[in-house]
Amino acid sequence: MQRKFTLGLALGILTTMLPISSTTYAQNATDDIAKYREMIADGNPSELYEAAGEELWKKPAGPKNATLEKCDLGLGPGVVKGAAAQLPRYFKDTNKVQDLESRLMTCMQKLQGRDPQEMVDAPFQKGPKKDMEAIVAYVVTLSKGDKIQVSTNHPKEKEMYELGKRAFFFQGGPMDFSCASCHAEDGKRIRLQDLPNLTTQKGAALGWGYWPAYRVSSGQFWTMQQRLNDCYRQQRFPFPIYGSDLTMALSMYMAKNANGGTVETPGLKR
Amino acid sequence: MNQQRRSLLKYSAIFGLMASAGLISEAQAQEWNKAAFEGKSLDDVFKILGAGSPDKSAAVTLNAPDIAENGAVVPVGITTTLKAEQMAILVEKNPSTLAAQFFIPAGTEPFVTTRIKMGQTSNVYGLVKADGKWSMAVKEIKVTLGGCGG
Amino acid sequence: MNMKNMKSLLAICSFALLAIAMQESAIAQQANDPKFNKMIKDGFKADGIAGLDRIDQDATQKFCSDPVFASSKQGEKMREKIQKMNMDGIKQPSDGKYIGDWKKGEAIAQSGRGATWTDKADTPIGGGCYNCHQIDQKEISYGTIGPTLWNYGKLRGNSQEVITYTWNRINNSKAYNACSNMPRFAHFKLLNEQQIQDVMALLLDPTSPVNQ
Amino acid sequence: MADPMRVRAAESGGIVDVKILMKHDMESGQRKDAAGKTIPAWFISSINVKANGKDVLNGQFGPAVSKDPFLNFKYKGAKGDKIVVSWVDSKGDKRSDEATAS
Repeated sequence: MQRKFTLGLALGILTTMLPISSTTYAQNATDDIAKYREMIADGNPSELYEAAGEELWKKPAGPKNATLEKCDLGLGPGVVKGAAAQLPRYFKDTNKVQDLESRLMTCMQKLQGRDPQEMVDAPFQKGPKKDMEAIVAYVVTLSKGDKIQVSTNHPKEKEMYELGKRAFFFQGGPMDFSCASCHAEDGKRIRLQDLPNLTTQKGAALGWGYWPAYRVSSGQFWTMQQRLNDCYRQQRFPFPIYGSDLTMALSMYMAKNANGGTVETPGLKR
Repeated sequence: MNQQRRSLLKYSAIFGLMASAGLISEAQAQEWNKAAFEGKSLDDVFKILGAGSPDKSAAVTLNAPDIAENGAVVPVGITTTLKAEQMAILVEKNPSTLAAQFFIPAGTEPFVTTRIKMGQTSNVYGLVKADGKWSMAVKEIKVTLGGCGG
Repeated sequence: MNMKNMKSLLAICSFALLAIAMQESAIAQQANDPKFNKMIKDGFKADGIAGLDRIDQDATQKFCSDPVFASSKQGEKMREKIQKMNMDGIKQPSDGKYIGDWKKGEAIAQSGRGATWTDKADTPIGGGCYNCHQIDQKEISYGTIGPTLWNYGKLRGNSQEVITYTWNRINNSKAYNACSNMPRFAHFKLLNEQQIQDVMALLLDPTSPVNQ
Repeated sequence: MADPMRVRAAESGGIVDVKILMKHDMESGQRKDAAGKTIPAWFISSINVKANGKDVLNGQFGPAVSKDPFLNFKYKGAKGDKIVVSWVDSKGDKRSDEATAS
């Protein structure tokens, strides 16, 4: 036993002695990827969703045949500009901490008479979720450039933050992964993709600040709920329920950590 | 395959209709080059475009990254100092070699950028036809695996 | 450890046993929080092969979900216990063979697929090694969560010690580091014995491109 | 009906820079569905851009152009030019949108 430990230690030291050539390789690849990202930055297809979302926002729909124009996203009924930069937050009428998508479900229910369960159950990119995604693109674009400013003053907000922090480190599944497996250290990569350290302000701003985003690899606009969903899929967890408190808590944790950063949504991601 | 052919046929018919309705120009409707887009090799496409074996030319620039983070979206642009009338983007290792082609009327700059899909690392060719003569630029673009799904 | 650290350590120790006792209770595995448990339980639904049993944590996962405690002085005993438990579960190869086919090993190292709710029970599970490690230098798309494995065998040689250590580490990394980020490939049957032999070959076979 | 495009045209020094985003799946014909059946190709095949009624670009796409195609080109023009972008796809669906050069 003791011998194994010593050996392990010795190997650990050896492995830290990176061959110089390999670091150069990595640096070049990273620079080239940066160039690639720069080249595709102009012309973000999110704009196509944003345009569709604006139409849906102003179009009467649902059993009550009403628009979403009076939706209160936290800054008062009908105020969209800047609203996404301050979410998630506590809402008195629902007595809950809500992220953008959860709040939009509330508005669709109250104003339009739509059943939120249909939204929860719908697969991403289809049916009612397709509408949700476009509306999200529209709403977040109206916070582009704003400072992320999320409060934990309300006890429920504070509680959500603490629950989210704990959830962030919660390991499970056949690969023992948690969010922290990939997102709790600076300067790490998975394949060629940089992994923001979401436990720090800088890292959280890079993560939270750039989602929702158009995802190049799937050719789809992904909301934050879908981003979290796919993280859990890759963590080999069961399926996180759309709009669940778990997802509110994680969002609260990331968003609060990101405070002071800039809203860069909709982003353009691999 | 059959279904694909049928839809292509149907599409040609509709194209004709659009042309007669003035929605697109007559020239364009006649020119959609089915044979070129079905070409499976560089030589096939060169032949169908009537490009022979184009010379590499410093007058043609291919704007593209060395590495694409994802093969689904690879930005590719062609610019030239020549008086281009036609431009084409070819990907050597794609199932069909020709990705896109453009017709440049007088008054339009010899510059076009679009985004293409690449199945794997490959040479990409930017072809320019000017004064009836074809020339080209070549660049290898590496397509990498990414993310945790690898 | 240098002298200065040693001195301050002695100073801390000499303060009072009471302080240590208090610290013990202050830094302990986080309390069982019914609110948190309910949130996790209500947060997921089973989908395909990804059942709700996946959020029933075993001792290792529970311990490592509290990184502050897991890496603390107070957590040391538990850490060792967990490492021993994982070490005891490792089986040496049934046919005595440690080194398989590096070409197959490379394919396993490349694939990060399998075991998600969009996979089927018979979807082959990849090792996902390149997600976190540099291995063959020719593959430029590699992660940096784990150390580079380029020239792994060339640098370390082929002694039985190296072979056994590498076998154990792939089978169950938590035997050496209770909260290693690396999955327990044998423990959770992510890779079978033959696949692990193939990955071993990628790292240790002198003819593997990794050792050129 | 096909979804609208985003067309941007900005004039500077007598050159109009046109950027177009089209909403289209651009199905390659190479992908398989969950049941293992090949999803047939379906893509924008031709695009025409007119400025004040005159052709400024004609393009032909194969299925290898990316989903939600992006196109950028420049022509000699002026502020206020009326730009009309039209595409037709391999199933005969079509779409036309307008923009004014700014």
